Amino acid sequence: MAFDSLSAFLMMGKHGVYVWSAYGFSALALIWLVWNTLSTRQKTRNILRKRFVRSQTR
Amino acid sequence: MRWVWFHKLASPKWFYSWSNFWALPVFCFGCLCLAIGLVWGLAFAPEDYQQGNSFRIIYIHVPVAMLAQSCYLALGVASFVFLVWQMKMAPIFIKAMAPIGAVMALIALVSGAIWGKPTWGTWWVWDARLTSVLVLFFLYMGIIALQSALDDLVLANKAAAVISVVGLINLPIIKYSVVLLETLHQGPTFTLTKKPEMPPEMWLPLLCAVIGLYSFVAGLVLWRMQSEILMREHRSSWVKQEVMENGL
Amino acid sequence: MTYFSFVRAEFLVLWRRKQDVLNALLFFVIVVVLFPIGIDSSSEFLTPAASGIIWCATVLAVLMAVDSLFKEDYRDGSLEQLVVCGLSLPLLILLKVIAQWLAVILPLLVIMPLLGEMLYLSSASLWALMVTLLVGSPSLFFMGVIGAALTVSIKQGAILVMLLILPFYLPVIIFSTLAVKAAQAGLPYSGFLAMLLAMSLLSLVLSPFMTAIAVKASVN
Amino acid sequence: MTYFSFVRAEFLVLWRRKQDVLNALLFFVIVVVLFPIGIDSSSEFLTPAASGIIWCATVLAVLMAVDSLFKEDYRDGSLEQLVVCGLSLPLLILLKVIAQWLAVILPLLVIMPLLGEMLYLSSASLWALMVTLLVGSPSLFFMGVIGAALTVSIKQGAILVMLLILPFYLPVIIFSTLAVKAAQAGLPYSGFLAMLLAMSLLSLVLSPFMTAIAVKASVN
Amino acid sequence: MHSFASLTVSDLWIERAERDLCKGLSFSVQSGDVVRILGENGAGKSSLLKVIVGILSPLQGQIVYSGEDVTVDRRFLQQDVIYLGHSSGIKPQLTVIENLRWYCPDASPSALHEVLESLELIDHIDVPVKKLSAGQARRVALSRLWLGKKTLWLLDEPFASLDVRGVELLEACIRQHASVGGLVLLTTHQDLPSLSTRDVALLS
Amino acid sequence: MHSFASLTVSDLWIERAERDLCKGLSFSVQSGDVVRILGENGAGKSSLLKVIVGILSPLQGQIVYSGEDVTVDRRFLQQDVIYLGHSSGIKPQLTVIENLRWYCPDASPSALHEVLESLELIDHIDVPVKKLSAGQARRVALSRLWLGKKTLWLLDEPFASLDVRGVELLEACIRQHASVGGLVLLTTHQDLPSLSTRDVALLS
Ligand code: HEM
Ligand SMILES: Nc1ncnc2c1ncn2[C@@H]1O[C@H](COP(=O)(O)OP(=O)(O)OP(=O)(O)O)[C@@H](O)[C@H]1O
Ligand SMILES: Nc1ncnc2c1ncn2[C@@H]1O[C@H](COP(=O)(O)OP(=O)(O)OP(=O)(O)O)[C@@H](O)[C@H]1O
Ligand SMILES: [Mg+2]
Ligand SMILES: [Mg+2]
Repeated sequence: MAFDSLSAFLMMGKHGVYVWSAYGFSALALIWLVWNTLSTRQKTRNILRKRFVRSQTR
Repeated sequence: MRWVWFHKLASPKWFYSWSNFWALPVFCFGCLCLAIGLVWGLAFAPEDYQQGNSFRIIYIHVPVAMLAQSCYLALGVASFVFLVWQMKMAPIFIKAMAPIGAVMALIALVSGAIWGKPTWGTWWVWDARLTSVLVLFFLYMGIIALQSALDDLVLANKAAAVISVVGLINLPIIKYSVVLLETLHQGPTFTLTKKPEMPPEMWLPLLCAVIGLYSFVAGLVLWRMQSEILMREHRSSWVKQEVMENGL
Repeated sequence: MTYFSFVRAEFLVLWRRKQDVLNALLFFVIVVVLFPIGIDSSSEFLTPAASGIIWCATVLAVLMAVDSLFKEDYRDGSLEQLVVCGLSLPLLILLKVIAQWLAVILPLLVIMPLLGEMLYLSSASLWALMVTLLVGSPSLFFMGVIGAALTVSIKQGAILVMLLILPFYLPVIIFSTLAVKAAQAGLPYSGFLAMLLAMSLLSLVLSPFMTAIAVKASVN
Repeated sequence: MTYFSFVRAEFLVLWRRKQDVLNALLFFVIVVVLFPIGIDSSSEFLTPAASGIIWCATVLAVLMAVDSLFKEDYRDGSLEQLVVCGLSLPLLILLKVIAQWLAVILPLLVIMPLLGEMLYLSSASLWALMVTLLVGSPSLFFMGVIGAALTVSIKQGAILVMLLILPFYLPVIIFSTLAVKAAQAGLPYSGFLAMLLAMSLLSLVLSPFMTAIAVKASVN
Repeated sequence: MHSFASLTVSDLWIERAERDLCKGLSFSVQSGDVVRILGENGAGKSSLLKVIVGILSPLQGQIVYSGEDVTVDRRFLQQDVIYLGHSSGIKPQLTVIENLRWYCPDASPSALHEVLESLELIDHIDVPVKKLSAGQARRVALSRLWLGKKTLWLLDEPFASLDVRGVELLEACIRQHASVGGLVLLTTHQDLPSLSTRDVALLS
Repeated sequence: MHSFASLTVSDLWIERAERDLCKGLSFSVQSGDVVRILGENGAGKSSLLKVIVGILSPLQGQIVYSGEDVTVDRRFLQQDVIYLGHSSGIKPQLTVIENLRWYCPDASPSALHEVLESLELIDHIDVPVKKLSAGQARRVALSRLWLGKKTLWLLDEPFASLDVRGVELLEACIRQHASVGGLVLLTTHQDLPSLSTRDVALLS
């Protein structure tokens, strides 16, 4: 462990803002990417399912 | 036959079931590796004697910057394959890859800019590396914009492939040309020929994060390609079976 | 249709629109003039910036010209006809681009000395600038048509073309302004010229084929 | 057709083309980036030139947007329909321009801080720049549409519009850059803003009528 | 039911590309009339319709609509007209239903659906018009006729690119409009004997 | 006199906007045939012509022209074809005569004049096409048929916006072409009983 305490870890010397904002942004972007991927996956399936059901009932 | 796997890859159905098996493990392995690398780098790696703790941004910055470039390379190669051999999977790959690459370039830009403030004293400088990543981001956005502007599938496939191949040829030229502008950014850490100059407890977590992010992106690409395959092959019976019978 | 009648029709259309050629020139001049007015008109600012300003304006003018290259042909259906006429599409495209290049760049070179004077450019660097324009601008056209062909079926495509193509123009701009800067400092600049020439030739060879693929995909 | 359904259709078309709005933004950014790369990337050059560069890029983006405002409507015949629908043509034009202004300028204001940072602009002058954009850009649009309406029936009109309209834009550019320079020097700049506002209001009042005349003359 | 309307054109001269068209044409039509304008290619049929609706100005002559002289200011006429030119005035990026809502904001959803049903466009209701075939796009433009409540219809070759069924539908619609007091001026090169109550011939 | 030519289309499927068109269409035509493609609006007539000439690619099927399989590479066919789509492929800035010279550089001036004379365009020979009426512009596009020496004609609604005289002229021209060994595929919604030797029906 390079830090003595949790608060020191959060402060990162005097660079806490920079480090955590960089990581925060990166995390948000990566999470968005994952969410977007999974939701398109789900959406495609739903669209296709609806389409198949419709073509069956006709 | 040595080329059987290649021909199999070209078959959407085979690819779908193959990726169905691999996507989740690859993605999970990527998440795990990335998490280990980041926690290790953030909490355990020693402080840099020059930059202090701000250097810890490296553990996200470098993997992401590497991915931004690798994604484009993959995109360009796939486009070339498509234009020459008309391989059906290639445009699906391009469609899946472009947004990921764009996000990677964006994170590289943002994390780099944030890192620049404490080390260089400014968010942005017009330096070779930075500028070429910015251009890379524009290239990605161009491909995405083109694909979304063209609602004709055949045209969109060809168009994205053409523009990424041209980009592939041009990327080295762009890189070379911006190098002629002055530079602030440091050189590569990992090279094949030399040992890294950093101590191992600094670069090991970095390596871990890099491998993790590659794997993470691979998983995502497989998933994205799956959605695209389903949409494009919707008239074939296996898609119908897949969608109607398998839950997720 | 033969290659010859195609070229004749191209030049006829250009001739019918000679006003447009003049307009492109004036547009170029106005963009160049925008800078002294909008930013700073002292020679300390203008002399070093001149070649960059002129190249930026050229790039914009080329993009505007290139964007409309296939648009009209697409709309009136003559692009379809080019695809199905049985002649080699890449060759037709090459001819078309060359005609357009002549119509846009030659007049621009003619008024360059004037602009150079207005931007306080020394005659040595003016020469360098003109040579870079002559050698570098073909690559602008050849790269630009790829984008133009890709977006021909999109109504409001001008901006998309610029978005797609401008990143590719950066090296050309950089090499050219470096060449002019070298000339200004009295250094040799043939290396940069060689780079520009190489890019022009490369794009001349590759672009017609890429563009043909794009055109074929666009008419449907 | 009613005013309401007209506005709804306008926004629908804009929404269908939301990608275009993003593209316009990216185009703007790329044009701005052209300058540091093509001319000089040192802060001694960029800081004083920033406001001029951004205004020049804005002017180009506005001209591109304005040029295509009536083009498509002309081509598919819906401009004819606007003329003969019995509603007030100037009012329809006003609504159309406002919709377009919202779609182009608002996103631009949002990314302005980023660009300011990249061009090493101080935060005081960044604010001044944004205010001049907000106050001055309506006049760009209102003057631009007159030109766009005049040239709507000409195929390759983009360049002609620019040519017609750019001279009228010069005062706007000059006042804006003066305002930003004053802000950079810590001087008051509300006088310039008042001028910009006056120009915007004047053009808002006059332009729809002029444009209506031009549109009527163009459809035939 | 429309209130009584009439259109009188007297001594009309139109100049187009330095040629005189119409050359003193005069005619008068009123509620219930379906008038076919006849003439060769280039005789000036489209130009005549454009002059009546106010897109072009005549060189000379007078146009009176329902007792009001609209030669100079065409607004009174424009409030009561549907004009369909060679180009259809449909936005290709918008879907079929969006285009209709644009032109006929007051029409109820059920009315819209009914019309699209009868025009066989109901399957394409959410397709952008640029992805329709020529005849389908024409049908979208024509659907205004079923929905709008205007008296005077000026139709320039409305039957172009319609199939047999489409022509039948449109004929029926035009006849129905005339029977409730509407007034239709149209140009066509097709031979539709039972359609028009009156012809106006343009010589060239 | 054209040498013997034949066109065979077998098991053709076309995909357009996620809908299947043609659905396994097969037909075969040869020199001397005038074939009318019938179908409702949106049946896929224009798409079929575009596939044959190579503007679109089929989903599945085979196209053979004069014994050569052109499904993948349409060049052999393209050297021998005149295709006229919904839009006419005429440059509006160029004058009538310039447009003709563009398409038919080998035609002698006297041949050009003769054709323009018979199409009643001779007065407009130096007028830019954008200043012509719809039917006149159509005639300019069609004049290629009189001048070109190609065997296979693919015509998409060639009679649109032509007046009675124009229709007659074009009909005669098509019949003449077939009689010297030409091969004509056309779509039309008009009822021209004596024109075609054979019909191909597209179901939708
Ligand atoms: C927006 C700003 C920045 C961008 C776009 C950027 C971009 C890049 C790129 C493209 C790489 C190469 C990755 C690879 O392929 O190996 C990289 C690596 C690196 N960057 Fe940045 N960078 C930025 C700012 C910074 C700053 C401010 C620092 C710290 C002072 C920094 C430190 C590093 C380091 C140490 C590497 C690793 C070198 C290597 O292993 O290749 N970067 N960056
Ligand atoms: N550009 C396009 N993009 C996508 N789909 C299209 C396009 N053009 C037509 N379609 C679709 O293809 C189908 C067939 O169109 P096509 O133009 O071939 O019909 P057509 O038989 O020529 O009809 P018409 O008689 O109206 O000309 C239509 O249902 C339409 O929805
Ligand atoms: N935009 C234009 N500018 C100048 N002249 C035109 C224009 N359009 C048509 N003309 C001229 O006006 C004359 C009449 O054209 P108009 O379009 O009214 O004919 P039309 O009767 O509708 O013919 P068609 O049956 O071919 O549609 C033509 O001879 C043509 O030369
Ligand atoms: Mg007409
Ligand atoms: Mg059709």
